Amino acid sequence: MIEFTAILAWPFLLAGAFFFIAGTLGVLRFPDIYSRLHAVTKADTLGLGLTVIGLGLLSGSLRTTLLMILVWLLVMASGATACQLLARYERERPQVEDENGGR
Amino acid sequence: MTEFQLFLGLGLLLFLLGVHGLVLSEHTIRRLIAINVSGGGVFLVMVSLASRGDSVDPVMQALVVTGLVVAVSATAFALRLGSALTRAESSDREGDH
Amino acid sequence: MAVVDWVYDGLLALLVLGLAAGALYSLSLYRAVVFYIALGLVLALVWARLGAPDLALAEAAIGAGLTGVLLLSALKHQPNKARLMGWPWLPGLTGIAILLLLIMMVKAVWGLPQGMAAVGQAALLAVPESGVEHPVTAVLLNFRAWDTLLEVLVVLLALLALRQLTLPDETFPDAWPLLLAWSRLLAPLSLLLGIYLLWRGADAPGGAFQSGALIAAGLLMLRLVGLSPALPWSRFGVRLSILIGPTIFLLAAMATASLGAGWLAFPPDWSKALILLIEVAATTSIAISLALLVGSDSRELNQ
Amino acid sequence: MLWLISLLLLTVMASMVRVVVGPTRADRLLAIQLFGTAGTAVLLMMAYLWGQPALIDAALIIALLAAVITSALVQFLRREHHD
Repeated sequence: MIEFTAILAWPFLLAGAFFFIAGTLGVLRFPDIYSRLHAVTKADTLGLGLTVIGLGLLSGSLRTTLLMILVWLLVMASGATACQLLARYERERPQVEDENGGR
Repeated sequence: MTEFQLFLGLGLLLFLLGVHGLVLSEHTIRRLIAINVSGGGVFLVMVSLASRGDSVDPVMQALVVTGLVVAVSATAFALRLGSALTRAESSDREGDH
Repeated sequence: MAVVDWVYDGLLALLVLGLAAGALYSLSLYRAVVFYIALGLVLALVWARLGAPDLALAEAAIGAGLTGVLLLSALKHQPNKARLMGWPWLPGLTGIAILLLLIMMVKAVWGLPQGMAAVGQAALLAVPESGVEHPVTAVLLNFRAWDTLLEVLVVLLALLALRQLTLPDETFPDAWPLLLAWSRLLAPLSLLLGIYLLWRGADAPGGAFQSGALIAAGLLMLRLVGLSPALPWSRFGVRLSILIGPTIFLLAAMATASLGAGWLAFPPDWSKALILLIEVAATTSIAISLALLVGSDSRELNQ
Repeated sequence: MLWLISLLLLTVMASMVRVVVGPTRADRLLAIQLFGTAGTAVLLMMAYLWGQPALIDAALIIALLAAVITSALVQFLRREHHD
């Protein structure tokens, strides 16, 4: 039984790592800030979720799994909120300082 | 070389990098960042010394925990002092005109 | 050690060095601060790697979180491009001096013997008599309670020193509804997590400092979006909650000195209750003091 | 598992480029958010690998404080444009 869950867990862990890589690639390659926001807050959150599922299967303890799911929920909420906040900040920012070192 | 020596060397390097940055910068916030970076190096040296044995030395860990709190209090005060200084200087300059 | 250990340790070390270099040598101040916050996060991973979860907790809350908010808040009145010192020979010269120092320091520490220092072993052995099960908490609040008392006093001293400065009036723009709703969720959560860490501190990593820092972060959050009123020094409750930690600590010290074995030498039967009392009081003081240290303005401390 | 952690550290390292290049302040802050998420994943894996449940608490704190930092920074940056 334990071996079975362990075998089940690894695809989730690998898929999680894949989404982390995808998120980073998005951050590096996407052309503008809005699509980059998208990459980090969605792909990475999904990657963390898959990692949590994989680790939960491996650990097999209910308390640990629940705590990890709590972490994931928090990251999910935080990612969604941060995405909205940063996007709105970027839209409403006075555009003058773009050229002369307001960064 | 073991992992303990790797992190010990890293701590020393971090401390000296911080000192280097401290000497080279003349801006309050930069200096404070530099001091905090070298502080991180000191903590790293202490913790890698603490992890020499089978388990981690609790005395060193406790010292570093208190060190972190003292560092943030001192940084907060120094930062406020620095910005008060900047404000005083700029109001002096305005007074000259 | 296997190859993978080296890859993993090496990556951590490279990250630390790269982020430190970014924090120290970035031309833009904002970038330097962002690098510094990231350095704090990675240092938390290093503490986890070295087997010190207490430090990982403390670094995440204090090193990365509070110091980050602090540095970001200070960016406002500063010129953004901060130039490095202008003398052309200085970087090279200090570089050489630093290299020499590095060689000397490495020589000094390299030969240190393996194994834990005697103090650490003694502390681990004495844990069952301390009244708590977690060694770091036992050291902080029993064996070396003196250090912790003085440390609580250092925080108080920093706050008193801050009161001597004339602080600016801080006004923030009205927060967006989303931010308001988010901080209504985040602040209670950080209070809850803070209490959880304090409660765990007796037998697992956690404790007064980590907990105080988290609660302070929650208070700061409410403050920044304008949900919480100012915490003026003139109000009795504020002063009381700032002073309660040092006061109870000192009272415990005096009581143990006059009635018991000596300054802060807790009698075994009482030690658990005393440690709990001191921890709760210290957490309150640390939370309010740190929140005021990082985010106060003239309405709070100058009147 | 350690290879997976190394892989995550590598992605973190790659995203440091975004902090350097920018171009906007939001981009650099985004990198912090990414550090927070990846750091959380690394801590969770370490917690499992070495049987240290306290590291899950550390992951929880990092997730919480990354959120606090982002929100605080948005307020600070808006204050600069405000006046």
